[in-house]
Amino acid sequence: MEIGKTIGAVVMLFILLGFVTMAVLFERKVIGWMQSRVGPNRVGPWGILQTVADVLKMLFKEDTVPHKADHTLFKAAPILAFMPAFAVVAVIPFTPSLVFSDIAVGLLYYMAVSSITTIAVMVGGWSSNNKYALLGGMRSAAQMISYEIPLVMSVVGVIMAAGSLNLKEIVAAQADMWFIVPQFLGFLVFLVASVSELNRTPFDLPEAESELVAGYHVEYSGFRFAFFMLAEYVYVFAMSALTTVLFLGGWNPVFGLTFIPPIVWFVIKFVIVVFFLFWLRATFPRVRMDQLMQLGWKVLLPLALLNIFLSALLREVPFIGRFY
Amino acid sequence: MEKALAHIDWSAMTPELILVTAAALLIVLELLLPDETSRDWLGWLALLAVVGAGTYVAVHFGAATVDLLQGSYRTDPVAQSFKLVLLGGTALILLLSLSGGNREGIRARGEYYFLLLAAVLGASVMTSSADLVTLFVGLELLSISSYILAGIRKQRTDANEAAWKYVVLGGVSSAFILYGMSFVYGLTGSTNLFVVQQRIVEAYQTGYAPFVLLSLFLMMLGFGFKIAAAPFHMWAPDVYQGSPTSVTAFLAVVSKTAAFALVTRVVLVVYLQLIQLRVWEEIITPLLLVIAGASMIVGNAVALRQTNVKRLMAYSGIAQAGYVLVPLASLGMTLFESTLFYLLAYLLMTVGVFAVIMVVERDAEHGEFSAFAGLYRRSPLVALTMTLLVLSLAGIPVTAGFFGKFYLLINAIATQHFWIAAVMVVTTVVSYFYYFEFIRQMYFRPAPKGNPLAIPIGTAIVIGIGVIGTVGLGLFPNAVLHALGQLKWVEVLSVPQAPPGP
Amino acid sequence: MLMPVTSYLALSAILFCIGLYGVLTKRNAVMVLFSIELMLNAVNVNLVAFSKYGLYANLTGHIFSLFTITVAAAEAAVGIAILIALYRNKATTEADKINSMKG
Amino acid sequence: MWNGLPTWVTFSPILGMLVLLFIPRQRNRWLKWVGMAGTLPPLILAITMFVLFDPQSRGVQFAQHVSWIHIPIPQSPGWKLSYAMGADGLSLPLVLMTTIIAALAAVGSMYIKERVKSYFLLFLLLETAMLGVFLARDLFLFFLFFEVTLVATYFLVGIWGYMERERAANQFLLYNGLGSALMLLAFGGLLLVFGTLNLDQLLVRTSQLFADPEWMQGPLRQVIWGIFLCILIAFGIKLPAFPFHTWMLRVHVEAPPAVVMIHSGVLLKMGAYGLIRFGVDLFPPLVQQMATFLAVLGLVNILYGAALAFVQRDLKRVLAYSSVSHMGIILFGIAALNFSGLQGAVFQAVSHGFISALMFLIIAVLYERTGTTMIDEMSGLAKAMPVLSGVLLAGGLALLGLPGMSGFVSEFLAFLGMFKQYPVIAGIGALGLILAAAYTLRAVMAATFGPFLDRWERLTDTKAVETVPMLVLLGLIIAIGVYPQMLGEPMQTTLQMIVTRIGG
Amino acid sequence: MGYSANYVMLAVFFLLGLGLPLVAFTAGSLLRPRKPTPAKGISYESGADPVGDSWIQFNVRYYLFALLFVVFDVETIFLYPWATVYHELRSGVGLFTLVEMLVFVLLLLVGLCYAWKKKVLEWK
Repeated sequence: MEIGKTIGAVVMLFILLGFVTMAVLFERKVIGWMQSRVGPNRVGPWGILQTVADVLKMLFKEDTVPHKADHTLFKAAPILAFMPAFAVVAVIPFTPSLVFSDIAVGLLYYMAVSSITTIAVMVGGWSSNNKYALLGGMRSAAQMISYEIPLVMSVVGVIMAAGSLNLKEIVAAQADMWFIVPQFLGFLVFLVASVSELNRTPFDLPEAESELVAGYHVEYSGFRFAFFMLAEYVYVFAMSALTTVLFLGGWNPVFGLTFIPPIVWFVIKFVIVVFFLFWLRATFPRVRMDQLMQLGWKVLLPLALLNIFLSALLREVPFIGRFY
Repeated sequence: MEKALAHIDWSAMTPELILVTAAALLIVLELLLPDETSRDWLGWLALLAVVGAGTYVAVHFGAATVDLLQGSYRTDPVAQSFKLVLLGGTALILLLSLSGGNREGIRARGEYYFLLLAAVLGASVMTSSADLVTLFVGLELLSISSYILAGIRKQRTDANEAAWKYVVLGGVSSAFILYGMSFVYGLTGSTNLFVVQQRIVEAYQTGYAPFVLLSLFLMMLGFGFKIAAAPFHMWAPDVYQGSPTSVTAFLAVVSKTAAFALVTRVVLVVYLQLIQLRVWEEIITPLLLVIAGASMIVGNAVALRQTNVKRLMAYSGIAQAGYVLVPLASLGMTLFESTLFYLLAYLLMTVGVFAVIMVVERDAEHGEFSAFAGLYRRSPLVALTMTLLVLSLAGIPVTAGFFGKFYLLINAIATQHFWIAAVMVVTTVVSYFYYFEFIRQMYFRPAPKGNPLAIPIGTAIVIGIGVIGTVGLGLFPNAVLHALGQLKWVEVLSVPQAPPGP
Repeated sequence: MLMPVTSYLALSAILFCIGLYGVLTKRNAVMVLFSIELMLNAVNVNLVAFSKYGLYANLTGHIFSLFTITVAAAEAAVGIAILIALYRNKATTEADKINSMKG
Repeated sequence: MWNGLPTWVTFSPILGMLVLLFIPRQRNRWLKWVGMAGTLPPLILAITMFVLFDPQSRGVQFAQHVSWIHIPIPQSPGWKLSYAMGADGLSLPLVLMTTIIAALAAVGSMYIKERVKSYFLLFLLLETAMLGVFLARDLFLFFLFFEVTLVATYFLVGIWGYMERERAANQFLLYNGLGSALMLLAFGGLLLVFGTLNLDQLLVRTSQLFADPEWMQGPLRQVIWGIFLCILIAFGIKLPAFPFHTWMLRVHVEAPPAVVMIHSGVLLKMGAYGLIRFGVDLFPPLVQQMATFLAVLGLVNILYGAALAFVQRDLKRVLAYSSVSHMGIILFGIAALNFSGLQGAVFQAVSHGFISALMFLIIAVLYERTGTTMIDEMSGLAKAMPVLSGVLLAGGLALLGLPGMSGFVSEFLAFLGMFKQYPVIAGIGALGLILAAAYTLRAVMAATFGPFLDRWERLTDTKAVETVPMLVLLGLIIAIGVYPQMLGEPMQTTLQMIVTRIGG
Repeated sequence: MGYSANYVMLAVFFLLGLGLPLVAFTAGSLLRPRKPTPAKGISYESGADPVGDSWIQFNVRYYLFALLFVVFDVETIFLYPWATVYHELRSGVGLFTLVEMLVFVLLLLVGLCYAWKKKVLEWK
């Protein structure tokens, strides 16, 4: 059992790597399509090997570390960024049986572990001893902590309704009604906050090329850089999965179409979320730093608190109450 | 949990509820008010709340002990009497700040009053707690509010420094207290003081004696910081000096009193049963006495070298903390009565002294001793009141300070701890020297200016209450003695009903 | 104490001592704050360990540690706020420069 | 109907204080007159008391007892502190002396030039406190009055003294503070052991305790000894007994003369009073064990004071050291532990009070005119100021114990008592008397006779307002010397009782 | 699946997360060229030579947000357990739970408004 699971974990790792490879390509293709251009199309049929080629290129790149950098931390930062990104996947229930670690405090675990990445970003920015990197790192940290609050608070409504922090039980609680409906406000806040947490457009300020060259990873090259990117895309995976679990009913079928296996339902919903994220990137311009912070504190946080209020109050209303 | 929270008799908590409501109201009003509106009436509101809470306590003084919230909250004699002192002190300090505080460079008036309320709320919770968790939460509410209060003049470097030192050393002391509490919990599996009381003896006898003692030492280390007893007193002088005078008065009076409530309750209740194993006799009493003696010696000796009045008061306060520890340490027969009497006296005289210091400091624009030079020529009445207050601090009849100290001393003699009694009286004599420095300055030195001091009416009232109280308590302490004497102090040490579960 | 708890106690004692050492020796004020946090967290280790392996194991320790965490956060927040004020006035976070009062 | 008398005596100076409060502080003349007048009510009342006092009665007279503070103690009736006043043969002469000296010192205060109002307010406060000390029958009350004298004297020395007044005031405060701290310890102990601080109850209870021959083996032995030693040191400092005398020298030199009159005349006697009242009377068996020590201490005081007085060049210092010497005689009287010894001690207290008051009054007048108190600089005063010089000479004679003056009676009685108990020590002590004659005459002669200095040309002799008090004092000194029974009669019964308690 | 097994899995995930980069870096170091020149070690500053150290004091505003974060983040440690058992409490204790919760969230909101009013939320 244990060994089987461990092998499963290794398989999961490779699935993730595969997902990232495809996701990068998919993203470029989707954006290209939306912006009426072609996207990668040279390497392999339909450009399918483009990402593989990129990774290979990075593998063969010379590894440079700036003389003035703090070497230990500089080298540790990418690892620190990737490790939690992968570790959070452990608690995601893909189907009733396919969950690697079914712990009681799954959601809390996710929130806690995912915030470690903030530290990695700061460490990377700081240890480079480069002004752009430092500024990027600081900004990124400020942004991530600002959005973590609404993110964390937006799911309180879900927890109240499900009465559990276990992700499997949360999914199970959505058998009748996905939480996206009663918790729509929470969902909106969660979505916006999660996009920001992912440092993705329109909230990709830490790596704003026009202002900060490349943000906290200016000095990174080769595989070290690759791991920062990898972490980002693994988070896209994890966050999309979490969104699916928390608000979209996880593996629960729609319209009673139970003959379709749960995993398929999960993947369908998951892909929609991922697509949505790419879509955002193609559509929105980047916001300014001050707008970003104001949105987080002055809009999302009050909304998240309001959502908690509403969740508690609406429960007292007849008929609707049972969904809360 | 079955005993629904809603069905609890909340009326016992009225003082705290008044305070918390007022505090919440205050901060909301502060939010809603335009910036340019005067915040003074918020202060009056705070005063009203404190007086209201105090009146409630006073009216129910001597009422039977009530246990609430599964025994974590109780209104026993310690709670009642300490609360009265705390609320009285806060009321005086609020009055003081209302009449003169806005000239002390405190810009955030609304927050100032709010923080005072929050602090006294914490203190009040502390006195009423019979559970380590609530005790700790109360303590921290008081401490954290005090940290901010100490640094509320944020545009001044000395205030920043004072607050910084306070927060760092306060944090360390909290950590020590908590560390000690964690062992208490580990040994007894409960945070309820009375459950702990019963189980700790068993733990002591079954081979965990070192841990029991460790918990005591760690907590005493932390408490030492909170009551500013030597050798954990380092923060006090800087904090007293850097804080606005009204806040210094608050720290000197309310914080210290609350900390004594904490020490008394925890040390006494938790470790009381160990008396049958001679632990008190052999370890706890000597430990506390050494702290007390060190405080007296260090406080009084270092005070001799001070030139800044508030620093001097800090060291004086350290010495006074030593005196007040004596009854607890010696487990004297009038432990509670004498401690409370002295704290009450200390409240009156200290608030009075700080009120005078505030006026003088503002007039001279500095806080050195020379600010008092020739005060007698300028304002004889102020000088006279200050003299009485200082004499009381020095423990000279016919003041409350004298009688209080005599009362404390008797505990030491009665329990045959002669050496601490000797230290007490000898250091008291040493203290004459620096307390009389006020008198030397006021009467023996020429005045740099001729004009009389301007004293706002509120400050005058506070000084008046301080002096009248000090002399009155010194001459006719009977009323207070009887009020304290009629309380059933035994209830403090044991639960009246069956002890609650873990 | 029961065997399993000893190692936790040792861990927390070590953490506590490191924190204390940091408070006493670190020159940077932020580090001092961190050290205090470390001390408080050492307590949490203790509490949680006792809550499972104490003489009377129960959940109270967990609840206590929740309060500890909150209080630690509040304390850190106040500490940082004071530090910001100090920095604005003095442009330093070196702890040994925060020392203008003597006596 | 006379039961309130001690209270009236004690608090009558407050009348003067009240009047003073309503006089503007610039009106120096008025203030001085009112201040002086303020000392009259206590004087009159004290004389009344003296007259009404029944010398035969064994109890406390004019006793008054009002319960005051009640300290509740769990499982016991608690402690009661009371406002108890009353006079007996021991306090009566001292009260009378206090009022007389205070009145005369008020006259001597006319040289005070600045802050007259505060001066007299404090002066009268001091008088109240002193009277309270002698009349209190409750130890707690006694202590309160005792401490008030301390504070008032501190101010009087610190504000109106000479150059080094602050140091003198501080030293005074520290020594006496220490003394009263020990006293407080002792009283606290008494309260705990005997459950009361009322003097009459204490007398009964200590007798009961000491009547039990087993008490020395009892657990109380150490405590009682501790209490006794504290009392001994506390009043030893006040007296002052060697080696606690340095503060007193400084106060003598630095304080304004009128204050020194009070200080040397009355305040030091509180030490003697305390020793007899709380040392001898409460702890007879303990005093007996300490008697030899006290006698030796007295001897040291006598010889040390006399020897040092001999080499002083400042008249004030001569008198200060002579006070040390004379206090040794009081110690002698106490150590003798017999009737004549105790009588001598009380006589000495009163007599020395008058004599030193006289001497310092003279010094006040002298200093006012010459601006100096150095013996060498005063040479030849007799020519310029015959009256003053005459009084000075008379005072000097009183000081050295010339028969026919009060000093002789007291010294005679004290030495008589001493010779009965410790002939050798008394013999050596007698040396001090010879020395006293030597240093007194040397100082007085050098100051008054000797070559006349030109700068004294324009000196005027004493005015009536100065002469009268001097003559009054001198008259009293001679009166006691000639007719000691005046003083001896009232105290006879009380002292007899004390001696009975001692078992002598 | 046992209680501890779940946590073992978490450890496995962490180890894998640590292992992959390590393996990748090791593989990279075998494959990639290594020709260091001094110029390669210079920090990047848009082509110009870098001036001074960049380990400077952070801007104070970052601390302000850190402070806010600490405060609000810690509130959630009370919100989560409370939210988890909310239903049980609600049926056990009654409306009091609701009121209590509203008060708690309201206090959070007041805190937020307070920071807002004091212009802490402005990014300058």
